[in-house]
Amino acid sequence: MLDKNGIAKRIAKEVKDGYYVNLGIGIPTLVANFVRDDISVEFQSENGVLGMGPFPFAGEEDADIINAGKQTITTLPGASFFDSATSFGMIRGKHVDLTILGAMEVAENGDIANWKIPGKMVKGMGGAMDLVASAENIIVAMMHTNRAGASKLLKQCSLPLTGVGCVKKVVTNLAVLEVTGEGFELVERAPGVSVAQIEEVTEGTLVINGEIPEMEL
Amino acid sequence: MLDKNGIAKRIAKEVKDGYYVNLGIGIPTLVANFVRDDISVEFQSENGVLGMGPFPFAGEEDADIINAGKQTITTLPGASFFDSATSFGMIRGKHVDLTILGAMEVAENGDIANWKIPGKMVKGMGGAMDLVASAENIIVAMMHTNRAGASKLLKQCSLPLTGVGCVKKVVTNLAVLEVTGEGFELVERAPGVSVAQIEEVTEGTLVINGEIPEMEL
Amino acid sequence: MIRKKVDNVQEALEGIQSGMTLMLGGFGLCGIPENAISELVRLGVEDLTCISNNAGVDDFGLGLLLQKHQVKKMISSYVGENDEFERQMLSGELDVELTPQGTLAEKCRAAQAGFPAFFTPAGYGTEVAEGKEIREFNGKMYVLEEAFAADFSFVKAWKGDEAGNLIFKGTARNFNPCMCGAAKITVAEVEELVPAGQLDPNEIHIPGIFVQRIFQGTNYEKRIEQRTVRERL
Amino acid sequence: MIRKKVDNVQEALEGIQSGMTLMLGGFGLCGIPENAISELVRLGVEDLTCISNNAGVDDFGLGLLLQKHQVKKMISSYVGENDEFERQMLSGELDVELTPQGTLAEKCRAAQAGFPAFFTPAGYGTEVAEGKEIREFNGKMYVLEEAFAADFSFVKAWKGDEAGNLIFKGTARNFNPCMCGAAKITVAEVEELVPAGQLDPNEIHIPGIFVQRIFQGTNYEKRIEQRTVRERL
Repeated sequence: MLDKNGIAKRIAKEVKDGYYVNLGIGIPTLVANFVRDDISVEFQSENGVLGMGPFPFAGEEDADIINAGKQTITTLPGASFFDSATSFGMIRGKHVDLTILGAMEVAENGDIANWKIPGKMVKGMGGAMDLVASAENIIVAMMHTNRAGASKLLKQCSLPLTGVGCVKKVVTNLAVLEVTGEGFELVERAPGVSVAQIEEVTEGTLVINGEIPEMEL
Repeated sequence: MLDKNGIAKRIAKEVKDGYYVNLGIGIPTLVANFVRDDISVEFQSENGVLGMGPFPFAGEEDADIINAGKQTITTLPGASFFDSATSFGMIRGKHVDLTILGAMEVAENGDIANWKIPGKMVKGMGGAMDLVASAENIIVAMMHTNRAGASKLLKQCSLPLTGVGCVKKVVTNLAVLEVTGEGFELVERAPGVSVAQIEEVTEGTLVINGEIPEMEL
Repeated sequence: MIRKKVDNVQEALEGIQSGMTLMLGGFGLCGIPENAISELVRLGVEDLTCISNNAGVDDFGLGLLLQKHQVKKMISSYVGENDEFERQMLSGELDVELTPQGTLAEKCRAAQAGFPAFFTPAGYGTEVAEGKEIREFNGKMYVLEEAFAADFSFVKAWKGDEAGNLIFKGTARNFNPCMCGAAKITVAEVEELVPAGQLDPNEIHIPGIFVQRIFQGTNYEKRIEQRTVRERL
Repeated sequence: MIRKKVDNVQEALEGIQSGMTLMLGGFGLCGIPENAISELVRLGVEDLTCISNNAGVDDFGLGLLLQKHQVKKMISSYVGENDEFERQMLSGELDVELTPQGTLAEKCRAAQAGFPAFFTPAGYGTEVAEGKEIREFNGKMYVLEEAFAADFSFVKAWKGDEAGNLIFKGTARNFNPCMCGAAKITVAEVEELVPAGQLDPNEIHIPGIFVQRIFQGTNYEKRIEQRTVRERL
């Protein structure tokens, strides 16, 4: 079973040379730490920066340079700043190659919900609705179950949607799954996790074709 | 009767303190020469400059700094450069206070034609269609008649339109006219020009209320 | 040069009234018009509709206006990190219109640039699209969104000149440029106000034509919401 | 940093074919991609559809492509100052789609930013609006215009870096930024190409994400169309 860093490490393998990548708040932010350093990648943050670098050293924080999670950041050579309309022009115009974000629920048809629990909690969609409606390559990073132990991979989302039919791949603490026309196709198991364990906590249709390899990290 | 500079001089009186002004090619460009220097005005050129100054001295021309008439220009303190989408954002968003442009024909309902003579001549509309569709304050600068001696102030335009019902005022070599619901209301006569002379070359409805003063330049 | 400089925040906010719709720049606490917000609190204007990506934190930024119940309605994309905002929203005290962030930015830009409406894919198939026109272009579904209409726009820039030209710094740029010229009156506060002619015309982010009033701001706190650092090895 | 630098104009135009739709920046002869145009002439590709505000003059800029009859269709706002263009258009040899200048710019920007269509007042009531959807918003009439779709976009900038970031100079900016990222492949030629990190991230007009290939241009003529000067008193 993976922890949050493990999920991030596995997703980092999906980041290819030449990709512009948008990382959501939470687990996705950790992905940057695990991308191979022999490939060229630029991270975009929708509040208006391309070419994000690591967090600053203590004492070097600049209140005017943050990421979409409101964390202080640095920039790398080749970086640029721009306004919010231009930033979402990049996203909507499909110039960003890969979007990685968290979710509360994912449905087997690719629907995603991650911004609201009616009557209880409303964080707002932030940039997520623009991202999922625009990106062609969307990976969800999340735990396989919620705090109550219920599956987050469902036949249908029960919460208000963020986007429809958009998720292509899900990486959880237990597995890597691809969203196909038939449901969640199990592609890889987390180290030490059995297919039966994954079946038990996957409410949506789970498609299992042949032997499922354990993921390599 | 006025010459081109005279028309420009009369129109310059319509330019008020604090106005952003867009000047079309031809007579309108001359208006800048006659604006009172005790008022603050900025000239916008739709190819991407605000705060245009006079033409450069010989030897100081810069190929990268031109106006919409492709003439070399200079800029004044407070000037800015921007792209074409932003430029027309200024125009469409009604941030430009006054637009002065030429015309082949103006109709008594405010329609204007200035970009095409079917089968004979096509210059293109350039920025004129955006300007006339957006601006709330449009003055046409033109000769009262065409080269053949025919009136350019008509009941209806015969040429393909640039915009509908948009012209508010027309200044010609003979007169100043306002476009009202009733037609062209004669407001001022050019020096030495009689009402009868104006009537003779105005094909559209000419509204004459009381004594018409001669213009002061 | 058309002079936009006013002497202070009081003069800059002249004409502001209860019941108005305001745009406020900033992302989280980054690039917010701190001086204008303080003055809105001091003036005590009420029943405001505020268009702003976030609503600050409990005790800073727009959170100050929420605390004093001066806000009737918020139009934002993200509520997180503000307990009082979430509480007022869930209790129904505050009317909240949640809007996708890119749509929020473009509804500002549409108002600035004279577009009444545009089609965007964001929110298709979600409750955000309810009651809105949906149309297919090239096999993809889009939602028709309309431009905002606001009375005042408050933005914060790094440098500005007396002609109203603005330059922003880093990610403090965010929504600020999109909101310039998007309301009837745009008020810009800047960290450094210089005479016209001192900014390079080539480096200006927002031309002065989009700004009606500009003033030199004071006492910027520039609070950091999530101070995050790495270890020196 | 994602490297966009290519060694020369030949490499930059790899994949160009007859029948393609091209965007070309510039206003008159100001800010045109001189190197790319020369190479298009040399390659002799034909049946091109060119989106460009103007079509150069008879013997320079896009006029060179017109002379050699490489262009099947022009999408422009202004034809004046080019006799060969006007002749080919009036004779029917050349298909011309005249588009209001602001609409032309926004159809590029819409393609760049993923908007399929937008409403603009320009052209309402004229032949430009024929066959297009008309709609009223707040008592004013608007025309629905769609985003362009192009194969290559050729732009000219002043400075650029190896990451594809661009800075334009003066009014040579014009349509160039709007066309970046508005075609499948954007090719930028610059007067000065520097390593990544040498341009201030705050001063970049177009981020490198909108550019696929960048090269150092050569032998810029930068011809002036209407040299206009005033007398020294």
